[in-house]
Amino acid sequence: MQIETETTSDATIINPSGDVDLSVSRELQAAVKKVMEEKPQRVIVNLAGVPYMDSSGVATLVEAMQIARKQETRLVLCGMQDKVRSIFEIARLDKVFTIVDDAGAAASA
Amino acid sequence: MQIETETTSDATIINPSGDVDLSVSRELQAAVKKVMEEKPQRVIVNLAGVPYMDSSGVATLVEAMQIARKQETRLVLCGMQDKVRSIFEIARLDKVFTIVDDAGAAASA
Amino acid sequence: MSEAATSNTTELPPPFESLGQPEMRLELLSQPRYLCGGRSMVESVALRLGFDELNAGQIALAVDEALAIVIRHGYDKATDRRIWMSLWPAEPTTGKEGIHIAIEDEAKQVDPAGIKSRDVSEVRPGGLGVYLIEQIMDAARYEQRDPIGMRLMMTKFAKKNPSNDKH
Amino acid sequence: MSEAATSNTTELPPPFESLGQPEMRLELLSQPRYLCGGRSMVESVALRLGFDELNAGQIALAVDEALAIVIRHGYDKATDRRIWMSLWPAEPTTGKEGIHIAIEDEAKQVDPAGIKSRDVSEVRPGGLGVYLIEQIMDAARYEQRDPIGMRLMMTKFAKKNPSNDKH
Ligand SMILES: Nc1ncnc2c1ncn2[C@@H]1O[C@H](COP(=O)(O)OP(=O)(O)O)[C@@H](O)[C@H]1O
Ligand SMILES: Nc1ncnc2c1ncn2[C@@H]1O[C@H](COP(=O)(O)OP(=O)(O)O)[C@@H](O)[C@H]1O
Repeated sequence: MQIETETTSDATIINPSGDVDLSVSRELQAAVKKVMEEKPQRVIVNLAGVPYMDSSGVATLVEAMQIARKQETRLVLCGMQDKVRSIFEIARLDKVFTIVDDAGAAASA
Repeated sequence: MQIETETTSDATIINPSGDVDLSVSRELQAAVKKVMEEKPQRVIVNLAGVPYMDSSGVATLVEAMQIARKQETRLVLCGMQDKVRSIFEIARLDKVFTIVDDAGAAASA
Repeated sequence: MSEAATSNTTELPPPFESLGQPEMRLELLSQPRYLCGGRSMVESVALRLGFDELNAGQIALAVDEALAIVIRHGYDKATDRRIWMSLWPAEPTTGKEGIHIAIEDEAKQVDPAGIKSRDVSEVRPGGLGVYLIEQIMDAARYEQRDPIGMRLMMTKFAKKNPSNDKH
Repeated sequence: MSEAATSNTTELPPPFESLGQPEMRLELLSQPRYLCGGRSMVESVALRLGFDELNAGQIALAVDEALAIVIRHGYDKATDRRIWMSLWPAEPTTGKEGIHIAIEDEAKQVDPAGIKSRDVSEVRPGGLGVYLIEQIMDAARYEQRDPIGMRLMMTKFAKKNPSNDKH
Protein backbone atom coordinates (compact mmCIF):
# COMPACT_ATOMS: atom_id res chain seq x y z
CA MET A 1 0.00 0.00 0.00
CA GLN A 2 1.03 3.57 -0.66
CA ILE A 3 -0.35 6.62 1.12
CA GLU A 4 -0.05 10.11 -0.29
CA THR A 5 -1.11 13.17 1.64
CA GLU A 6 -1.81 16.57 0.14
CA THR A 7 -2.71 19.79 1.90
CA THR A 8 -4.85 22.48 0.32
CA SER A 9 -5.92 25.74 1.95
CA ASP A 10 -9.20 24.13 3.07
CA ALA A 11 -8.36 20.52 3.80
CA THR A 12 -5.84 17.76 4.15
CA ILE A 13 -6.47 14.89 1.74
CA ILE A 14 -5.24 11.36 2.46
CA ASN A 15 -4.98 9.12 -0.63
CA PRO A 16 -4.26 5.50 0.24
CA SER A 17 -3.87 3.08 -2.65
CA GLY A 18 -4.05 -0.71 -2.57
CA ASP A 19 -5.95 -3.21 -0.42
CA VAL A 20 -6.30 -2.15 3.22
CA ASP A 21 -6.17 -5.29 5.34
CA LEU A 22 -4.52 -6.37 8.58
CA SER A 23 -1.10 -6.32 6.96
CA VAL A 24 -1.20 -2.58 6.20
CA SER A 25 -3.91 -0.99 8.34
CA ARG A 26 -1.29 0.26 10.79
CA GLU A 27 0.31 2.29 8.04
CA LEU A 28 -3.03 3.93 7.36
CA GLN A 29 -3.55 4.44 11.08
CA ALA A 30 -0.17 6.17 11.41
CA ALA A 31 -0.82 8.41 8.41
CA VAL A 32 -4.25 9.42 9.71
CA LYS A 33 -2.95 10.12 13.21
CA LYS A 34 -0.14 12.29 11.87
CA VAL A 35 -2.60 14.34 9.82
CA MET A 36 -5.01 14.67 12.76
CA GLU A 37 -2.26 16.01 15.02
CA GLU A 38 -2.15 19.16 12.89
CA LYS A 39 -5.81 19.67 13.82
CA PRO A 40 -6.86 20.64 10.29
CA GLN A 41 -10.38 21.99 9.73
CA ARG A 42 -11.17 19.25 7.26
CA VAL A 43 -9.67 15.82 6.54
CA ILE A 44 -10.69 13.97 3.38
CA VAL A 45 -9.86 10.28 3.02
CA ASN A 46 -10.07 9.54 -0.68
CA LEU A 47 -10.60 5.80 -1.11
CA ALA A 48 -10.68 5.82 -4.92
CA GLY A 49 -7.46 3.77 -4.99
CA VAL A 50 -8.64 1.17 -2.48
CA PRO A 51 -10.27 -1.88 -4.11
CA TYR A 52 -10.64 -3.77 -0.82
CA MET A 53 -10.88 -3.00 2.90
CA ASP A 54 -11.42 -5.28 5.86
CA SER A 55 -12.49 -4.50 9.43
CA SER A 56 -8.97 -3.47 10.45
CA GLY A 57 -9.18 -0.64 7.91
CA VAL A 58 -12.68 0.26 9.05
CA ALA A 59 -11.48 0.34 12.67
CA THR A 60 -8.79 2.82 11.68
CA LEU A 61 -11.37 5.11 10.13
CA VAL A 62 -13.73 4.82 13.12
CA GLU A 63 -10.82 5.80 15.33
CA ALA A 64 -10.12 8.74 13.02
CA MET A 65 -13.75 9.83 13.38
CA GLN A 66 -13.52 9.73 17.15
CA ILE A 67 -10.40 11.89 17.12
CA ALA A 68 -11.99 14.24 14.57
CA ARG A 69 -15.07 14.75 16.73
CA LYS A 70 -13.03 15.59 19.80
CA GLN A 71 -11.00 18.24 18.07
CA GLU A 72 -13.72 19.51 15.71
CA THR A 73 -12.04 18.40 12.54
CA ARG A 74 -14.52 17.60 9.75
CA LEU A 75 -13.83 14.06 8.44
CA VAL A 76 -15.17 13.11 5.01
CA LEU A 77 -14.74 9.84 3.09
CA CYS A 78 -14.96 9.81 -0.68
CA GLY A 79 -14.27 7.72 -3.78
CA MET A 80 -15.50 4.46 -2.27
CA GLN A 81 -15.52 1.50 -4.63
CA ASP A 82 -18.48 -0.89 -4.42
CA LYS A 83 -16.72 -3.59 -2.40
CA VAL A 84 -15.51 -1.08 0.17
CA ARG A 85 -18.95 0.52 0.39
CA SER A 86 -20.38 -2.92 1.04
CA ILE A 87 -18.41 -3.42 4.28
CA PHE A 88 -19.53 0.00 5.53
CA GLU A 89 -23.12 -0.93 4.77
CA ILE A 90 -22.95 -4.33 6.44
CA ALA A 91 -21.36 -2.75 9.51
CA ARG A 92 -24.05 -0.02 9.39
CA LEU A 93 -21.40 2.67 9.29
CA ASP A 94 -22.54 4.15 5.98
CA LYS A 95 -24.81 6.56 7.87
CA VAL A 96 -22.30 7.26 10.62
CA PHE A 97 -19.58 8.62 8.34
CA THR A 98 -19.97 11.49 5.92
CA ILE A 99 -19.47 9.66 2.63
CA VAL A 100 -19.56 11.52 -0.69
CA ASP A 101 -18.79 10.56 -4.25
CA ASP A 102 -15.54 12.33 -5.06
CA ALA A 103 -12.87 14.68 -3.77
CA GLY A 104 -14.69 17.66 -5.30
CA ALA A 105 -17.83 16.99 -3.29
CA ALA A 106 -15.74 16.20 -0.21
CA ALA A 107 -14.29 19.72 -0.16
CA SER A 108 -17.67 21.16 0.72
CA ALA A 109 -19.51 18.27 2.37
CA MET B 1 -17.85 -17.14 -19.24
CA GLN B 2 -20.47 -15.74 -21.56
CA ILE B 3 -20.15 -15.45 -25.32
CA GLU B 4 -22.30 -13.11 -27.39
CA THR B 5 -22.21 -13.10 -31.14
CA GLU B 6 -23.47 -10.28 -33.36
CA THR B 7 -23.62 -10.13 -37.12
CA THR B 8 -23.35 -6.91 -39.09
CA SER B 9 -23.41 -6.57 -42.86
CA ASP B 10 -19.60 -6.67 -42.97
CA ALA B 11 -18.57 -8.97 -40.15
CA THR B 12 -19.46 -11.39 -37.42
CA ILE B 13 -18.31 -10.21 -34.01
CA ILE B 14 -17.65 -12.64 -31.16
CA ASN B 15 -17.72 -11.06 -27.68
CA PRO B 16 -16.54 -13.45 -24.97
CA SER B 17 -16.54 -12.15 -21.41
CA GLY B 18 -14.73 -13.55 -18.40
CA ASP B 19 -11.45 -15.40 -17.92
CA VAL B 20 -10.67 -17.85 -20.75
CA ASP B 21 -8.87 -20.81 -19.23
CA LEU B 22 -8.97 -24.60 -19.57
CA SER B 23 -12.38 -24.72 -17.89
CA VAL B 24 -14.11 -22.66 -20.59
CA SER B 25 -11.90 -22.64 -23.69
CA ARG B 26 -14.06 -25.34 -25.30
CA GLU B 27 -17.05 -23.01 -25.14
CA LEU B 28 -15.06 -20.39 -27.00
CA GLN B 29 -13.87 -23.03 -29.46
CA ALA B 30 -17.44 -24.13 -30.16
CA ALA B 31 -18.64 -20.54 -30.64
CA VAL B 32 -15.77 -19.75 -33.03
CA LYS B 33 -16.30 -22.93 -35.06
CA LYS B 34 -20.00 -22.24 -35.40
CA VAL B 35 -19.30 -18.73 -36.69
CA MET B 36 -16.60 -19.96 -39.08
CA GLU B 37 -18.96 -22.50 -40.61
CA GLU B 38 -20.97 -19.63 -42.06
CA LYS B 39 -17.79 -18.60 -43.90
CA PRO B 40 -18.22 -14.89 -43.18
CA GLN B 41 -15.93 -12.40 -44.91
CA ARG B 42 -14.70 -11.04 -41.61
CA VAL B 43 -14.70 -12.40 -38.06
CA ILE B 44 -13.83 -10.06 -35.19
CA VAL B 45 -13.05 -11.49 -31.77
CA ASN B 46 -13.50 -8.64 -29.31
CA LEU B 47 -11.54 -9.47 -26.17
CA ALA B 48 -12.47 -6.30 -24.26
CA GLY B 49 -14.37 -8.38 -21.71
CA VAL B 50 -11.58 -10.91 -21.17
CA PRO B 51 -9.27 -10.02 -18.26
CA TYR B 52 -7.28 -13.26 -18.49
CA MET B 53 -6.45 -15.90 -21.08
CA ASP B 54 -4.21 -18.95 -20.86
CA SER B 55 -2.70 -21.11 -23.61
CA SER B 56 -5.90 -23.10 -24.06
CA GLY B 57 -7.61 -19.88 -25.13
CA VAL B 58 -4.69 -18.94 -27.36
CA ALA B 59 -4.82 -22.41 -28.98
CA THR B 60 -8.48 -21.85 -29.79
CA LEU B 61 -7.64 -18.58 -31.55
CA VAL B 62 -4.70 -20.12 -33.45
CA GLU B 63 -7.07 -22.83 -34.63
CA ALA B 64 -9.54 -20.16 -35.69
CA MET B 65 -6.80 -18.45 -37.68
CA GLN B 66 -5.98 -21.69 -39.48
CA ILE B 67 -9.62 -22.21 -40.42
CA ALA B 68 -9.92 -18.56 -41.45
CA ARG B 69 -6.92 -18.80 -43.77
CA LYS B 70 -8.24 -21.89 -45.49
CA GLN B 71 -11.60 -20.35 -46.28
CA GLU B 72 -10.39 -16.78 -46.81
CA THR B 73 -12.20 -15.31 -43.84
CA ARG B 74 -10.46 -12.25 -42.41
CA LEU B 75 -9.85 -12.81 -38.66
CA VAL B 76 -9.17 -9.76 -36.48
CA LEU B 77 -8.64 -9.61 -32.71
CA CYS B 78 -9.40 -6.41 -30.80
CA GLY B 79 -9.89 -4.94 -27.35
CA MET B 80 -7.03 -6.88 -25.75
CA GLN B 81 -6.33 -6.03 -22.12
CA ASP B 82 -2.69 -5.81 -21.03
CA LYS B 83 -2.52 -9.23 -19.40
CA VAL B 84 -3.97 -10.93 -22.45
CA ARG B 85 -1.66 -9.01 -24.77
CA SER B 86 1.24 -10.21 -22.66
CA ILE B 87 0.60 -13.90 -23.40
CA PHE B 88 0.41 -13.17 -27.15
CA GLU B 89 3.71 -11.32 -26.91
CA ILE B 90 5.48 -14.04 -24.93
CA ALA B 91 4.22 -16.67 -27.39
CA ARG B 92 5.33 -14.37 -30.25
CA LEU B 93 1.85 -14.43 -31.71
CA ASP B 94 1.33 -10.67 -31.53
CA LYS B 95 2.71 -10.34 -35.05
CA VAL B 96 0.97 -13.44 -36.39
CA PHE B 97 -2.55 -12.23 -35.63
CA THR B 98 -4.09 -9.01 -36.85
CA ILE B 99 -4.59 -7.21 -33.55
CA VAL B 100 -6.18 -3.76 -33.39
CA ASP B 101 -7.37 -1.54 -30.59
CA ASP B 102 -11.14 -1.64 -30.78
CA ALA B 103 -14.14 -2.98 -32.68
CA GLY B 104 -14.24 0.17 -34.80
CA ALA B 105 -10.73 -0.36 -36.11
CA ALA B 106 -11.39 -4.09 -36.50
CA ALA B 107 -14.16 -3.43 -39.00
CA SER B 108 -11.63 -2.14 -41.53
CA ALA B 109 -8.35 -3.79 -40.48
CA MET C 1 -34.20 -39.53 18.26
CA SER C 2 -35.33 -39.86 14.67
CA GLU C 3 -36.02 -36.14 14.78
CA ALA C 4 -32.40 -35.54 15.80
CA ALA C 5 -31.24 -37.74 12.94
CA THR C 6 -33.29 -35.74 10.45
CA SER C 7 -32.14 -32.38 11.72
CA ASN C 8 -28.58 -33.65 11.67
CA THR C 9 -28.72 -34.31 7.96
CA THR C 10 -29.87 -30.76 7.30
CA GLU C 11 -27.57 -29.09 9.81
CA LEU C 12 -25.89 -25.98 8.45
CA PRO C 13 -22.97 -25.74 8.13
CA PRO C 14 -22.82 -29.53 7.79
CA PRO C 15 -20.61 -31.37 10.31
CA PHE C 16 -16.97 -31.14 9.20
CA GLU C 17 -16.55 -34.91 9.25
CA SER C 18 -19.56 -35.40 6.97
CA LEU C 19 -18.06 -33.35 4.15
CA GLY C 20 -15.15 -35.65 3.29
CA GLN C 21 -11.93 -34.52 1.68
CA PRO C 22 -12.15 -30.83 0.71
CA GLU C 23 -11.92 -29.96 -3.00
CA MET C 24 -9.39 -27.27 -2.13
CA ARG C 25 -7.38 -27.02 1.06
CA LEU C 26 -4.95 -24.20 1.79
CA GLU C 27 -2.38 -24.26 4.57
CA LEU C 28 -0.84 -20.89 5.37
CA LEU C 29 1.52 -19.31 7.85
CA SER C 30 -0.15 -16.99 10.36
CA GLN C 31 1.17 -13.85 8.67
CA PRO C 32 -1.06 -10.93 7.65
CA ARG C 33 0.75 -10.72 4.29
CA TYR C 34 -0.82 -14.05 3.27
CA LEU C 35 -4.43 -13.01 3.98
CA CYS C 36 -4.66 -11.68 0.43
CA GLY C 37 -3.84 -15.13 -0.98
CA GLY C 38 -6.59 -16.81 1.02
CA ARG C 39 -9.27 -14.29 0.15
CA SER C 40 -8.35 -14.03 -3.57
CA MET C 41 -8.51 -17.78 -3.92
CA VAL C 42 -11.94 -17.97 -2.31
CA GLU C 43 -13.26 -15.01 -4.28
CA SER C 44 -12.38 -16.46 -7.67
CA VAL C 45 -13.61 -19.95 -6.78
CA ALA C 46 -16.88 -18.49 -5.45
CA LEU C 47 -17.41 -16.81 -8.83
CA ARG C 48 -16.98 -20.22 -10.48
CA LEU C 49 -19.42 -21.81 -8.03
CA GLY C 50 -22.22 -19.46 -9.06
CA PHE C 51 -21.88 -16.36 -6.87
CA ASP C 52 -22.09 -12.88 -8.36
CA GLU C 53 -19.21 -10.45 -7.92
CA LEU C 54 -20.66 -8.67 -4.90
CA ASN C 55 -21.32 -11.89 -3.01
CA ALA C 56 -18.00 -13.45 -4.01
CA GLY C 57 -16.31 -10.32 -2.67
CA GLN C 58 -18.24 -10.56 0.58
CA ILE C 59 -17.28 -14.22 1.03
CA ALA C 60 -13.66 -13.13 0.56
CA LEU C 61 -14.22 -10.55 3.31
CA ALA C 62 -15.68 -13.16 5.67
CA VAL C 63 -12.68 -15.41 5.04
CA ASP C 64 -10.23 -12.55 5.57
CA GLU C 65 -11.92 -11.66 8.86
CA ALA C 66 -11.91 -15.29 10.02
CA LEU C 67 -8.20 -15.71 9.22
CA ALA C 68 -7.38 -12.37 10.87
CA ILE C 69 -9.25 -13.42 14.04
CA VAL C 70 -7.10 -16.57 14.22
CA ILE C 71 -3.92 -14.51 13.80
CA ARG C 72 -4.92 -11.85 16.35
CA HIS C 73 -6.78 -13.89 18.97
CA GLY C 74 -5.93 -17.55 18.42
CA TYR C 75 -2.21 -17.07 17.84
CA ASP C 76 -1.71 -13.69 19.58
CA LYS C 77 -0.05 -12.38 16.40
CA ALA C 78 2.63 -15.10 16.35
CA THR C 79 3.82 -15.34 12.73
CA ASP C 80 5.09 -18.94 12.72
CA ARG C 81 1.85 -20.85 13.28
CA ARG C 82 -0.37 -22.61 10.74
CA ILE C 83 -3.95 -22.02 9.59
CA TRP C 84 -5.98 -24.25 7.26
CA MET C 85 -8.80 -23.24 4.97
CA SER C 86 -10.90 -25.93 3.26
CA LEU C 87 -13.51 -25.49 0.54
CA TRP C 88 -16.35 -27.68 -0.70
CA PRO C 89 -19.03 -26.82 -3.25
CA ALA C 90 -22.36 -26.95 -1.41
CA GLU C 91 -24.22 -28.63 -4.26
CA PRO C 92 -23.39 -32.30 -3.47
CA THR C 93 -24.47 -31.99 0.18
CA THR C 94 -27.37 -29.54 -0.11
CA GLY C 95 -28.59 -29.63 -3.70
CA LYS C 96 -28.05 -25.88 -3.93
CA GLU C 97 -25.27 -23.82 -5.51
CA GLY C 98 -23.05 -22.49 -2.77
CA ILE C 99 -19.94 -23.07 -0.75
CA HIS C 100 -18.89 -24.62 2.55
CA ILE C 101 -15.72 -23.22 4.11
CA ALA C 102 -13.76 -24.43 7.14
CA ILE C 103 -11.06 -22.36 8.87
CA GLU C 104 -8.96 -24.36 11.31
CA ASP C 105 -6.15 -23.51 13.71
CA GLU C 106 -4.07 -25.13 16.44
CA ALA C 107 -4.61 -22.33 18.93
CA LYS C 108 -5.75 -22.53 22.53
CA GLN C 109 -9.34 -23.74 22.72
CA VAL C 110 -12.04 -21.34 23.85
CA ASP C 111 -15.73 -21.81 24.50
CA PRO C 112 -17.47 -21.39 21.12
CA ALA C 113 -20.41 -19.80 22.92
CA GLY C 114 -18.09 -16.95 23.94
CA ILE C 115 -17.34 -15.97 20.35
CA LYS C 116 -20.19 -13.62 19.64
CA SER C 117 -20.79 -10.60 17.48
CA ARG C 118 -21.29 -7.34 19.31
CA ASP C 119 -23.94 -4.64 19.01
CA VAL C 120 -22.71 -2.56 16.08
CA SER C 121 -25.02 0.36 16.83
CA GLU C 122 -22.41 1.27 19.44
CA VAL C 123 -19.80 2.89 17.18
CA ARG C 124 -16.27 2.03 18.26
CA PRO C 125 -13.15 0.73 16.53
CA GLY C 126 -12.80 -3.05 16.41
CA GLY C 127 -15.00 -5.98 17.26
CA LEU C 128 -16.53 -6.21 13.80
CA GLY C 129 -14.94 -9.46 12.57
CA VAL C 130 -17.42 -11.98 13.98
CA TYR C 131 -20.34 -9.67 13.16
CA LEU C 132 -19.28 -9.43 9.50
CA ILE C 133 -18.89 -13.22 9.24
CA GLU C 134 -22.38 -13.77 10.66
CA GLN C 135 -23.94 -11.13 8.43
CA ILE C 136 -22.28 -12.35 5.24
CA MET C 137 -22.60 -16.11 5.58
CA ASP C 138 -25.91 -17.99 5.67
CA ALA C 139 -24.58 -20.12 8.52
CA ALA C 140 -21.44 -20.01 10.68
CA ARG C 141 -20.43 -22.15 13.63
CA TYR C 142 -17.31 -22.12 15.83
CA GLU C 143 -16.32 -25.45 17.37
CA GLN C 144 -13.40 -27.09 19.13
CA ARG C 145 -11.25 -29.41 17.04
CA ASP C 146 -10.15 -32.76 18.30
CA PRO C 147 -7.60 -32.79 19.93
CA ILE C 148 -6.44 -29.16 19.64
CA GLY C 149 -7.41 -25.86 18.08
CA MET C 150 -10.61 -24.20 16.90
CA ARG C 151 -12.64 -24.57 13.74
CA LEU C 152 -15.02 -22.16 12.05
CA MET C 153 -17.52 -23.79 9.70
CA MET C 154 -19.33 -21.49 7.26
CA THR C 155 -21.90 -21.99 4.50
CA LYS C 156 -23.29 -19.57 1.96
CA PHE C 157 -25.66 -20.25 -0.92
CA ALA C 158 -25.40 -18.52 -4.26
CA LYS C 159 -29.07 -17.64 -4.41
CA LYS C 160 -31.48 -17.48 -1.55
CA ASN C 161 -34.24 -20.02 -1.94
CA PRO C 162 -37.64 -18.29 -2.19
CA SER C 163 -38.91 -20.86 0.29
CA ASN C 164 -36.66 -21.22 3.31
CA ASP C 165 -37.89 -24.70 4.09
CA LYS C 166 -37.36 -27.40 1.49
CA HIS C 167 -39.04 -30.18 3.49
CA MET D 1 33.79 -31.76 -5.60
CA SER D 2 33.98 -28.46 -3.77
CA GLU D 3 32.85 -26.86 -6.98
CA ALA D 4 29.78 -29.09 -6.99
CA ALA D 5 29.07 -28.16 -3.38
CA THR D 6 29.24 -24.46 -4.21
CA SER D 7 27.05 -24.73 -7.24
CA ASN D 8 24.57 -26.77 -5.22
CA THR D 9 24.01 -23.95 -2.75
CA THR D 10 23.22 -21.57 -5.58
CA GLU D 11 21.12 -23.99 -7.60
CA LEU D 12 17.96 -22.45 -9.01
CA PRO D 13 15.26 -23.39 -8.28
CA PRO D 14 16.67 -24.57 -4.95
CA PRO D 15 16.23 -28.29 -4.17
CA PHE D 16 12.69 -28.87 -2.84
CA GLU D 17 14.01 -30.52 0.33
CA SER D 18 16.21 -27.49 1.12
CA LEU D 19 13.28 -25.09 1.28
CA GLY D 20 11.57 -26.54 4.35
CA GLN D 21 7.88 -26.18 5.09
CA PRO D 22 6.18 -23.92 2.52
CA GLU D 23 4.66 -20.66 3.75
CA MET D 24 1.52 -21.48 1.76
CA ARG D 25 0.50 -24.87 0.44
CA LEU D 26 -2.62 -25.49 -1.60
CA GLU D 27 -4.09 -28.89 -2.31
CA LEU D 28 -6.67 -28.96 -5.08
CA LEU D 29 -8.74 -31.43 -7.02
CA SER D 30 -7.66 -31.91 -10.64
CA GLN D 31 -10.60 -29.93 -12.00
CA PRO D 32 -10.23 -27.04 -14.44
CA ARG D 33 -12.74 -24.99 -12.45
CA TYR D 34 -10.21 -24.71 -9.61
CA LEU D 35 -7.36 -23.34 -11.75
CA CYS D 36 -8.67 -19.82 -11.08
CA GLY D 37 -8.23 -20.31 -7.34
CA GLY D 38 -4.61 -21.37 -7.69
CA ARG D 39 -3.63 -18.56 -10.00
CA SER D 40 -5.51 -15.82 -8.09
CA MET D 41 -3.83 -16.86 -4.88
CA VAL D 42 -0.37 -16.74 -6.44
CA GLU D 43 -1.04 -13.45 -8.18
CA SER D 44 -2.04 -11.60 -5.03
CA VAL D 45 0.77 -13.10 -2.96
CA ALA D 46 3.30 -12.21 -5.68
CA LEU D 47 2.15 -8.59 -5.46
CA ARG D 48 2.82 -8.69 -1.71
CA LEU D 49 6.26 -10.23 -2.30
CA GLY D 50 7.40 -7.29 -4.43
CA PHE D 51 6.32 -8.07 -7.99
CA ASP D 52 4.60 -5.46 -10.13
CA GLU D 53 1.17 -6.17 -11.61
CA LEU D 54 2.44 -7.35 -14.98
CA ASN D 55 4.90 -9.82 -13.49
CA ALA D 56 2.45 -11.03 -10.82
CA GLY D 57 -0.02 -11.69 -13.65
CA GLN D 58 2.60 -13.61 -15.62
CA ILE D 59 3.48 -15.76 -12.60
CA ALA D 60 -0.24 -16.54 -12.31
CA LEU D 61 -0.17 -17.60 -15.96
CA ALA D 62 2.84 -19.87 -15.42
CA VAL D 63 1.06 -21.51 -12.47
CA ASP D 64 -2.15 -21.92 -14.45
CA GLU D 65 -0.22 -23.56 -17.30
CA ALA D 66 1.64 -25.87 -14.92
CA LEU D 67 -1.57 -26.99 -13.20
CA ALA D 68 -3.30 -27.45 -16.57
CA ILE D 69 -0.42 -29.63 -17.80
CA VAL D 70 -0.84 -31.88 -14.77
CA ILE D 71 -4.59 -32.15 -15.40
CA ARG D 72 -4.22 -32.82 -19.14
CA HIS D 73 -1.06 -34.92 -19.30
CA GLY D 74 -0.33 -36.19 -15.79
CA TYR D 75 -3.90 -37.16 -14.91
CA ASP D 76 -5.34 -37.56 -18.44
CA LYS D 77 -8.17 -35.18 -17.46
CA ALA D 78 -9.31 -37.32 -14.52
CA THR D 79 -11.17 -34.97 -12.16
CA ASP D 80 -10.71 -36.86 -8.89
CA ARG D 81 -6.94 -36.61 -8.44
CA ARG D 82 -4.93 -34.20 -6.28
CA ILE D 83 -2.39 -31.49 -7.10
CA TRP D 84 -0.29 -29.52 -4.62
CA MET D 85 1.12 -26.04 -5.00
CA SER D 86 3.65 -24.73 -2.49
CA LEU D 87 4.99 -21.19 -2.13
CA TRP D 88 8.07 -19.76 -0.45
CA PRO D 89 9.35 -16.18 -0.55
CA ALA D 90 12.77 -16.29 -2.25
CA GLU D 91 14.36 -13.78 0.10
CA PRO D 92 15.44 -16.14 2.94
CA THR D 93 17.19 -18.54 0.53
CA THR D 94 18.54 -16.13 -2.09
CA GLY D 95 18.71 -12.68 -0.49
CA LYS D 96 16.53 -11.34 -3.29
CA GLU D 97 12.85 -10.49 -3.46
CA GLY D 98 11.06 -13.19 -5.37
CA ILE D 99 9.14 -16.44 -5.13
CA HIS D 100 9.78 -20.18 -5.27
CA ILE D 101 6.84 -22.31 -6.40
CA ALA D 102 6.46 -26.11 -6.44
CA ILE D 103 3.68 -27.93 -8.31
CA GLU D 104 3.39 -31.59 -7.38
CA ASP D 105 1.23 -34.47 -8.56
CA GLU D 106 0.85 -38.21 -8.09
CA ALA D 107 0.74 -38.98 -11.81
CA LYS D 108 2.76 -41.50 -13.77
CA GLN D 109 6.42 -40.55 -13.81
CA VAL D 110 7.98 -39.39 -17.07
CA ASP D 111 11.55 -38.51 -17.96
CA PRO D 112 11.97 -34.82 -17.03
CA ALA D 113 14.30 -34.42 -20.02
CA GLY D 114 11.32 -35.20 -22.26
CA ILE D 115 9.32 -32.21 -21.03
CA LYS D 116 10.57 -29.51 -23.35
CA SER D 117 9.21 -26.36 -24.86
CA ARG D 118 8.70 -26.44 -28.61
CA ASP D 119 9.73 -24.02 -31.35
CA VAL D 120 7.01 -21.38 -31.25
CA SER D 121 7.93 -19.91 -34.63
CA GLU D 122 5.97 -22.83 -36.02
CA VAL D 123 2.44 -21.51 -35.53
CA ARG D 124 0.04 -24.26 -34.46
CA PRO D 125 -2.54 -24.70 -31.70
CA GLY D 126 -1.23 -26.15 -28.44
CA GLY D 127 2.16 -26.99 -27.07
CA LEU D 128 2.68 -23.57 -25.49
CA GLY D 129 2.40 -24.46 -21.80
CA VAL D 130 5.99 -25.48 -21.09
CA TYR D 131 7.29 -22.67 -23.32
CA LEU D 132 5.32 -20.04 -21.37
CA ILE D 133 6.56 -21.41 -18.04
CA GLU D 134 10.18 -21.26 -19.20
CA GLN D 135 9.79 -17.77 -20.64
CA ILE D 136 8.07 -16.33 -17.57
CA MET D 137 10.07 -17.88 -14.75
CA ASP D 138 13.77 -17.21 -14.11
CA ALA D 139 14.29 -20.92 -13.48
CA ALA D 140 12.09 -24.01 -13.86
CA ARG D 141 12.93 -27.68 -13.36
CA TYR D 142 10.80 -30.82 -13.70
CA GLU D 143 11.80 -33.75 -11.50
CA GLN D 144 10.44 -37.08 -10.30
CA ARG D 145 9.06 -37.16 -6.76
CA ASP D 146 9.90 -39.92 -4.37
CA PRO D 147 8.14 -42.38 -4.53
CA ILE D 148 5.48 -41.30 -7.06
CA GLY D 149 4.48 -38.36 -9.19
CA MET D 150 6.20 -35.40 -10.79
CA ARG D 151 7.29 -32.05 -9.39
CA LEU D 152 7.85 -28.74 -11.16
CA MET D 153 10.11 -26.33 -9.25
CA MET D 154 10.03 -22.67 -10.36
CA THR D 155 11.74 -19.48 -9.21
CA LYS D 156 11.22 -15.89 -10.25
CA PHE D 157 12.81 -12.74 -8.84
CA ALA D 158 10.97 -9.46 -8.49
CA LYS D 159 13.74 -7.43 -10.05
CA LYS D 160 16.53 -8.71 -12.20
CA ASN D 161 19.89 -8.14 -10.56
CA PRO D 162 22.06 -5.84 -12.71
CA SER D 163 24.93 -8.26 -12.12
CA ASN D 164 23.97 -11.87 -12.76
CA ASP D 165 26.71 -13.23 -10.56
CA LYS D 166 26.69 -12.24 -6.92
CA HIS D 167 29.85 -14.17 -5.98
N1 LIG E 1 -9.72 -19.02 17.33
C1 LIG E 1 -10.01 -18.17 18.36
N2 LIG E 1 -9.33 -18.24 19.47
C2 LIG E 1 -9.60 -17.40 20.47
N3 LIG E 1 -10.55 -16.46 20.46
C3 LIG E 1 -11.27 -16.32 19.39
C4 LIG E 1 -11.04 -17.17 18.29
N4 LIG E 1 -11.88 -16.81 17.36
C5 LIG E 1 -12.61 -15.78 17.85
N5 LIG E 1 -12.26 -15.47 19.08
C6 LIG E 1 -12.88 -14.42 19.91
O1 LIG E 1 -13.82 -13.76 19.07
C7 LIG E 1 -13.68 -12.36 19.09
C8 LIG E 1 -13.30 -11.85 17.71
O2 LIG E 1 -13.28 -10.47 17.72
P1 LIG E 1 -13.66 -9.58 16.46
O3 LIG E 1 -15.14 -9.61 16.24
O4 LIG E 1 -12.83 -9.85 15.27
O5 LIG E 1 -13.24 -8.20 17.04
P2 LIG E 1 -11.79 -7.72 17.47
O6 LIG E 1 -10.80 -8.75 17.12
O7 LIG E 1 -11.65 -6.48 16.67
O8 LIG E 1 -11.95 -7.50 18.93
C9 LIG E 1 -12.65 -12.04 20.11
O9 LIG E 1 -13.33 -11.56 21.23
C10 LIG E 1 -11.96 -13.38 20.43
O10 LIG E 1 -11.79 -13.53 21.80
N1 LIG F 1 3.29 -34.16 -15.03
C1 LIG F 1 3.45 -34.57 -16.32
N2 LIG F 1 3.18 -35.80 -16.65
C2 LIG F 1 3.29 -36.20 -17.94
N3 LIG F 1 3.70 -35.42 -18.95
C3 LIG F 1 3.99 -34.18 -18.69
C4 LIG F 1 3.88 -33.69 -17.38
N4 LIG F 1 4.22 -32.42 -17.43
C5 LIG F 1 4.52 -32.15 -18.70
N5 LIG F 1 4.40 -33.21 -19.49
C6 LIG F 1 4.70 -33.21 -20.95
O1 LIG F 1 5.00 -31.88 -21.30
C7 LIG F 1 4.26 -31.42 -22.43
C8 LIG F 1 3.38 -30.27 -22.03
O2 LIG F 1 2.75 -29.78 -23.16
P1 LIG F 1 2.37 -28.25 -23.35
O3 LIG F 1 3.60 -27.45 -23.59
O4 LIG F 1 1.45 -27.73 -22.31
O5 LIG F 1 1.55 -28.41 -24.65
P2 LIG F 1 0.20 -29.20 -24.92
O6 LIG F 1 -0.31 -29.73 -23.63
O7 LIG F 1 -0.67 -28.14 -25.50
O8 LIG F 1 0.62 -30.26 -25.89
C9 LIG F 1 3.52 -32.60 -22.93
O9 LIG F 1 4.17 -33.03 -24.08
C10 LIG F 1 3.57 -33.65 -21.82
O10 LIG F 1 3.87 -34.91 -22.36
